[in-house]
Amino acid sequence: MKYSVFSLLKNTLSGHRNWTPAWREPDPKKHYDVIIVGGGGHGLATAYYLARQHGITNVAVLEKSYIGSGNVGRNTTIIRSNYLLPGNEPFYEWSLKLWEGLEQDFNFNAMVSQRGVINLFHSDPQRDAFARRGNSMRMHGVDAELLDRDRLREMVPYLDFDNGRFPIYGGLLQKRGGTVRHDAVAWGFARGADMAGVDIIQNCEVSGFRFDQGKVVGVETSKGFIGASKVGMAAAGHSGQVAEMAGMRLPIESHVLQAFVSEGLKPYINNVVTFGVGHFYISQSDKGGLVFGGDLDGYNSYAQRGNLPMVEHVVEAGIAMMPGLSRIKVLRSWGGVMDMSMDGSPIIDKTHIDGLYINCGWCYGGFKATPASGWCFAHTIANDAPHELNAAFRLNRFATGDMIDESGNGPTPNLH
Amino acid sequence: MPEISKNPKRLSPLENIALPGKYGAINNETPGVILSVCPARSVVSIGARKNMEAKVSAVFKKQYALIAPKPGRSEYTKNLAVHWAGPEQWYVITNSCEEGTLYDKLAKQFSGIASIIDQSHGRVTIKVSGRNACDLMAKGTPVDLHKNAFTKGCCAVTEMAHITVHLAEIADDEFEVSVFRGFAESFWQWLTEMSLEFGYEVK
Amino acid sequence: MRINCPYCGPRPNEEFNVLGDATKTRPDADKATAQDWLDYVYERDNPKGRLEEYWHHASGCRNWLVVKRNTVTHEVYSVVAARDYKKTHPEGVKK
Amino acid sequence: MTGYRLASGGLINREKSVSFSFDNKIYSGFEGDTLASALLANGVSLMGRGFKYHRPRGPLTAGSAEPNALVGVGHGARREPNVRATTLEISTGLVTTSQNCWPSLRFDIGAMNQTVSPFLVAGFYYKTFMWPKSFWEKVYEPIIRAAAGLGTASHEADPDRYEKAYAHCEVLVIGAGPSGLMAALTAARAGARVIIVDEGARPGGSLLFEDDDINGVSAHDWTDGIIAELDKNDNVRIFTRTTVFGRFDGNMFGALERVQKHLTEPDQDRPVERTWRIFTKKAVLASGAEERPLVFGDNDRPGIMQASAVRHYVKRYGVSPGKCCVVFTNNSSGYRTAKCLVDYGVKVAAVIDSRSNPPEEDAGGVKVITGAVISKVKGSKTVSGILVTREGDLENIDCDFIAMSGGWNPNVHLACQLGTKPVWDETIAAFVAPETGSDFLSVGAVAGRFSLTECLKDGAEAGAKASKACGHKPKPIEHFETSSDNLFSIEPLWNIEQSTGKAFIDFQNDVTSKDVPLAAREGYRDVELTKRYTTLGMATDQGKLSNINGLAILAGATGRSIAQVGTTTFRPFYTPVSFGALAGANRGQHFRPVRKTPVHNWAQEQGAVFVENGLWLRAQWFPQQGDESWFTAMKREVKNTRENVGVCDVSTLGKIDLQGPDAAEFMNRLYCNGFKLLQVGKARYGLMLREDGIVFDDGTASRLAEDHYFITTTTANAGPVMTHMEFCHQALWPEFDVQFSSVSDQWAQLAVAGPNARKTLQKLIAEDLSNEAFPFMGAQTVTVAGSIKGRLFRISFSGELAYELAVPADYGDSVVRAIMAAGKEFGILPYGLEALSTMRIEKGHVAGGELNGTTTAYDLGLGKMMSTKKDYIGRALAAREAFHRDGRWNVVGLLPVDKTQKIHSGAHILNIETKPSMKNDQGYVTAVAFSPMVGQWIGLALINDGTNRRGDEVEVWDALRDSYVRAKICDPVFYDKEHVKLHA
Ligand SMILES: Cc1cc2nc3c(=O)[nH]c(=O)nc-3n(C[C@H](O)[C@H](O)[C@H](O)COP(=O)(O)OP(=O)(O)OC[C@H]3O[C@@H](n4cnc5c(N)ncnc54)[C@H](O)[C@@H]3O)c2cc1C
Ligand SMILES: NC(=O)c1ccc[n+]([C@@H]2O[C@H](COP(=O)([O-])OP(=O)(O)OC[C@H]3O[C@@H](n4cnc5c(N)ncnc54)[C@H](O)[C@@H]3O)[C@@H](O)[C@H]2O)c1
Ligand SMILES: Cc1cc2nc3c(=O)[nH]c(=O)nc-3n(C[C@H](O)[C@H](O)[C@H](O)COP(=O)(O)O)c2cc1C
Ligand SMILES: [Zn+2]
Repeated sequence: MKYSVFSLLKNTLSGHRNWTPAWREPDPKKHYDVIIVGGGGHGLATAYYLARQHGITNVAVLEKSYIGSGNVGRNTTIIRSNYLLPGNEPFYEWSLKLWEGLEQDFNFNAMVSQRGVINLFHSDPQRDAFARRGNSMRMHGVDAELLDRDRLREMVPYLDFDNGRFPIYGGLLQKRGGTVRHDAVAWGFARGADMAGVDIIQNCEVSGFRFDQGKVVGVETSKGFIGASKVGMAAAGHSGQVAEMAGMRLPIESHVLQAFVSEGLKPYINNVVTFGVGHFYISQSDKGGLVFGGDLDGYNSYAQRGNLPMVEHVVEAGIAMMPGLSRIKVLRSWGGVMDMSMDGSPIIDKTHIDGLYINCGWCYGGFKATPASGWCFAHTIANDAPHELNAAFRLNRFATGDMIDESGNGPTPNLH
Repeated sequence: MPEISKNPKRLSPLENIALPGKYGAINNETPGVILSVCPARSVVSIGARKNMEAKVSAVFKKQYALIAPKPGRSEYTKNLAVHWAGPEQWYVITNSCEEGTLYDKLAKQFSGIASIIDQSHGRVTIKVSGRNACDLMAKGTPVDLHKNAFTKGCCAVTEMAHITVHLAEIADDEFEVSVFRGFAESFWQWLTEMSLEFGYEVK
Repeated sequence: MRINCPYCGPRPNEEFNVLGDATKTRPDADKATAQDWLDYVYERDNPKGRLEEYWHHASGCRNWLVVKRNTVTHEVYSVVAARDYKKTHPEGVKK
Repeated sequence: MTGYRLASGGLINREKSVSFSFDNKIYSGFEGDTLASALLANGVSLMGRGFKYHRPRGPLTAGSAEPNALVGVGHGARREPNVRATTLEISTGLVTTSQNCWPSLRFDIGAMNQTVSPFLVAGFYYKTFMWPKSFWEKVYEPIIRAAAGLGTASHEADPDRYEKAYAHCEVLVIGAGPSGLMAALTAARAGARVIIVDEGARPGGSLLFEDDDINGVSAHDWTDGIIAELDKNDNVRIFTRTTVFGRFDGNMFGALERVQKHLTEPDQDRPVERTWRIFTKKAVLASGAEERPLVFGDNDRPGIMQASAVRHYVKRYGVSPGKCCVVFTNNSSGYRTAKCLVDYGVKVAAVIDSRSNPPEEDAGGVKVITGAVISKVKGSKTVSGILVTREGDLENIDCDFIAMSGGWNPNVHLACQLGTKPVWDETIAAFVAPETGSDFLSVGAVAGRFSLTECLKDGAEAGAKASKACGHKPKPIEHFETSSDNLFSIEPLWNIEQSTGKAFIDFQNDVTSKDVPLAAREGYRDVELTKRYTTLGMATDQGKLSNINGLAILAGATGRSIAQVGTTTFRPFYTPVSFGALAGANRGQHFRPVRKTPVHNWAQEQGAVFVENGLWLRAQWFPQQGDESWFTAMKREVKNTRENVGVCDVSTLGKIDLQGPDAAEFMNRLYCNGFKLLQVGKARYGLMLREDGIVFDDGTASRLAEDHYFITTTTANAGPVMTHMEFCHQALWPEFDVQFSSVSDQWAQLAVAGPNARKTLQKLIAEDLSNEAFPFMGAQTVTVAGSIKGRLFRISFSGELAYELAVPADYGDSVVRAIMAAGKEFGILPYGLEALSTMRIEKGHVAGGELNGTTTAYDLGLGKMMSTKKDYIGRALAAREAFHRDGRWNVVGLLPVDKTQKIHSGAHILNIETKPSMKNDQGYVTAVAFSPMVGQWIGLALINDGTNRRGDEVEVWDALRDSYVRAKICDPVFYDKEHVKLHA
């Protein structure tokens, strides 16, 4: 059933009794051409593009819990393509382009909202670093503007320009950046993939791989063995665990990142603003809650929750940037487990095993990548070779020294 | 040659900042907290060389009649305070601030068995006392300061207001807090703000 | 989370910084292969469950500690000083 | 206007009347009232508007879970949105306003939404607003945003103070109802250190609105007696107006104390709120239970509230919410309300019990209709009557308020926040707190024990158990007798399908009984998906009131049991906590501490403009009269230093004192270049790599004695280098006999640079400073100004004849003044970071811009420093292929071809006549300066294969600032290429 005002009207007349499931709940088939492990944004997008771009529709997405239970359903929803390095920028820009047409494509309103993303800077060296980044973006034809204090003040007058501990010098603005309704991304891709014939199988945990003569032939799951010609891993946060089943060790640690939402408010902040020195970023959801986050808790964790010191740290940074937040109340905090890679950049690649592919290492920036990640991973699986856009996201880049280290923090995952 | 003076004056970073007086919610009562900046002193850190703990302890015993403090402990003699500062590491403090004399003396006494570093100018110490001294410290440190847990003779390296401090309880409800010199002013601002509700006197 | 520093006693995690896997040993410069170095610097077991990792008591005694901890429940099993850990695990932990 | 103040009763001070305003109208109440109780006493029950449909709403509860009666408080910078009228204590001058309505609460245009409400079902927005595409951001979204949200918040800085503090105890008791009080008392009597916390303004919990006698005394007296005893005990701390908002690892709890939130004009000496971080050995959760609403048509009308809330208003505040009540219940607790109202002389028209055969209950003589439900509520802004359905028969009953009870939801949140799921208890039809080990015990109502006697015993036992585990000897537990111990019985009633009108499950998020089955139909069947699709339980009460009803309806719609459906995840915060409280005093200027150097005051006197560097404030330039900007100041400072002499504060450099027999070997492992052969009395420039072969930090290190080095680091890396050294020593090579400490704050360090530097310093320093006696890279102890022992290093960042003089910090101020005096005749001037930076660029010295965490020693032109004779951190991985690939970038100089043109750092480099693209990108500008010596802008850049391309012209491409400049790649040393001045 196609979603539109008309379908809504029609169903209203019949008391909303005739809506059908947004996606089916099939039993797994015996064999699929491709199995995707992980029903997060990336897994679902991969299945969607496999079907839509490559005509491969005999595909299953296996999710150990409900779809969207991972990071796609718990992030701060920021999308942007303001990257610096050649390995990253074209990829993220492609992702932003896909976002721009996505809802019409998969017929689900994911509330893609290009509200503008502003990165604040607080010193000359920081400005220089942002200028370098902005110029990288412009080289690639991406919008970027360097705002001085006055222009920034016009846009976001309520930042603490003068009295703050770290006076604000200006900001790098990407107008096309913004936010997307997180859950709707999972649901939209699921619906789109389902309509193209993909089986989405929830509560199906992958517990092992089966190989035959160095080639993958299927996966062991909580619903039994399921055969597959090709398997793609997209288990963000648990990539290390899943890869281990294939005997692989990854340049990845699992860390928890917390996010927060405030009570609902009338429109309070229009853009996404990120406060570099304090590690804080904030936007307002369509529902009215201020959605914000900060730094990793810093220790390895598979618990989807964090501790109080980081809560305090994030909130301190928040008030330092926007003093008006002080009397607003924080409603809820939660955590997500992420793959923190050794250079802060992702991996989309083939593995040493025939028919086995991997998509991991998204750190806390993979939400914005969802469409392009699915697009590139689908390409890599379909063609058994990476696309130009993910050519730099190779597993062996650490061996050759081709790290993609945007922050320059080196192999210390909790600093990226 | 221009001479500054034979006895150059040490300038505390809290000079002209920690001004004597009574502040905050005094309400005719005695202040809940009394703050005073310890006058310039000599601070020397001693780090035992490898496998030399016993010898270092022996020197402490022989020269100063005290036991090298165990983790989290301080020892006091009439002229000296010795605080634990890390494994096989101590701060030796004296109120006399004749430049370099403590350092020279210790360097000689511990020669070959410990590394000696003069830290006299690197730290600023504030004394905190009064009936709310504990309450005040508890606004900063996660160390349990209850009588059963932290008493006279205890010390700790910890954090207050994002600043690393060395905290020692020198008498009941009487603390010395040392911070790196550069942080002194910030720390003072925090300390005094946190003292407002108790009423405080700067001496 | 509270880490029972062998020197300072129990302290909350805001006083510490974490570096990660402590079971690895820095390869011997004379014998190590390129792969040994990659293993040491980049690759991680990243266990779900028990993990031994380096914690630095940065706002305390400034000791590096090896904390044995559960990455799912955050339960802390034991804490020893890194220098002592090294004595009992001269070759790291063999897996 | 139906509510009124009862003639007597209530824990309020009738002597003291308090006036306050709501929506610009002045009302009066009594000390002890909440806004809700005072408004009800004034006959006001309309206090808010619903979120989606803007339906009129009044208070549903009398506590912190309130979903409806949220108001704005105060104005200007103190304006606070979404304050619960049910917990807001009134004080004179309190100003409150309603929210989410326009133009007024009574006539709210938004209520038009009700006419289109059939469309506004769960998730409608996911299906619409997609066409035309451009309309989303321009039209639909702004409308949705303006309609959504609740209160309006201020953008101004908060004038009030907030604090944080730590507390420790052996037994933490959360909740001061009967269970909690007994737990605290028992533990305290055993000698344990106890903290008992309650979110209410006074302890007592449910005893504040129940009539029971305990051991022969009234509940109030009993409570007062216990509080008095606890108060006297030095080992006990009682926190009221304090909510435990979260449980964290290591038995650590976060709590919010509302120190002055109940006062309109807070005292500035005290914080308005304080966040406590409580560490405990054992915790006892005695958080009680929240009464569940019933789901029937129009159950959100003002005047319909929890049955227990009615008791609360009557007994605690002496207010009746109306003149005539109907009680609607499916369990025994509704009867308590009927009886209570009768006792206080309020008319009760009927008790409607949905159970067909309820056990005998005392309804105080009120008519009981069993096996019946409310099928219609009359009235919109108030209730005027109901229609009751019993076995198909209808009956009209007039009433102006309704007390409802659908059972009780134990407040299990804190027991579940670490991930354990609550347990379904069929007999009370509720999820109760799970067992989570011996460090955390749940007692009383939260554990599913609903009789008072049980609660008291339960609390006492937990207090005994917890104190015993802490090594104390609890006394035997006393026997309790209470006046009311009828058993709790309930027959669940989840959804009243016979009723007409919207039946709300989640009042604040406007989730109705139709939305949940719809979600299930559309495939959002997992409880978490239902939550997300419908927003059930996502409002400020976090589902305390709504979740179980929602789960039950979901269970029905999906053919599962409630236990199978399970709950959603419990997370902080138990009730919302302000940003201010969580930040405490770390706000504004005090967000992070400031570090000031020993010569800060002197620099300030010179008029220095400071800049943030790490946490330090550093002098950026020293304006003099006639200076228009930093630019003229910088030029003067550079020129003067290059021609005469300048002094610069470099105290912020990290300084580490390293000693011990293995110091040399340790240095050799830390740095990529050799330090073993460095002579005593000499300094050397050193480069540290990370283990991945990338440059980490640079600085000079001097050998003061065979076994003694003095290391300096960059300002930014002082901390990380120290940490790294500690790691290397403790974790990698504990066998090394070295000791080291940071001495960054011990020394004031001053650079004196320029042709007259020697002459200036020689006036102050006793030792011979001639080139022969103290050549370039010398390092020695000196006597300054006759008495101060300092250390002098002949090192130079500026490229001039230069020294760095370190003196004990407390003398820094005197010494810098002495240097200024000594240099006066030679034209000495201070110079700041701008000049320093210009001079380093003129000399091609690499710094922060080039040490960007991705450059190798080769990239920086320092490849030769990497020793091949020893092991050191970073050696192995620096050998990787990519680090040596042809065409890799390296540091070069850049000179605009047109001397008048300026370049910016952050600009990229393109080959001439190539199109801007990532493929064509040749590198970027890392640093620029206007060089007074060269007379034009100069820059350093990382350019692919740059070293081999000297002389080439390139385009410095800066689209961001619309600047495109031709420049020539050149040697990075722009000034004094032979370094003659350095050695002078
Ligand atoms: C708090 C937070 C804030 C963030 N903010 C942003 C942001 O603002 N912008 C941004 O771009 N990114 C952000 N991110 C990062 C982003 O959310 C993630 O990088 C991205 O969602 C990861 O990809 P995914 O959606 O496929 O992951 P997930 O949604 O985590 O999907 C992985 C799925 O794999 C499943 N799975 C795991 N193991 C198995 C198994 N054995 N068998 C079957 N299934 C399995 C999991 O259950 C999960 O559903 C944030 C992350 C967090 C935690
Ligand atoms: N018969 C019935 O219908 C029925 C049902 C349930 C409960 N009850 C009665 O309720 C009483 C239960 O006693 P109890 O002591 O278990 O609970 P209680 O409700 O009396 O007390 C709980 C207290 O905990 C406080 N609290 C809750 N969460 C908190 C938090 N996070 N931080 C700080 N304070 C918090 C509340 O403000 C309250 O004061 C008994 O008298 C019982 O008989 C009766
Ligand atoms: C962008 C965003 C907005 C959210 N808004 C709310 C909200 O208004 N109310 C709420 O209770 N939770 C909100 N949440 C948090 C979710 O309830 C939930 O905590 C989060 O998705 C993580 O899932 P979990 O808590 O079930 O593990 C929001 C989450 C996200 C990612
Ligand atoms: Zn410690």
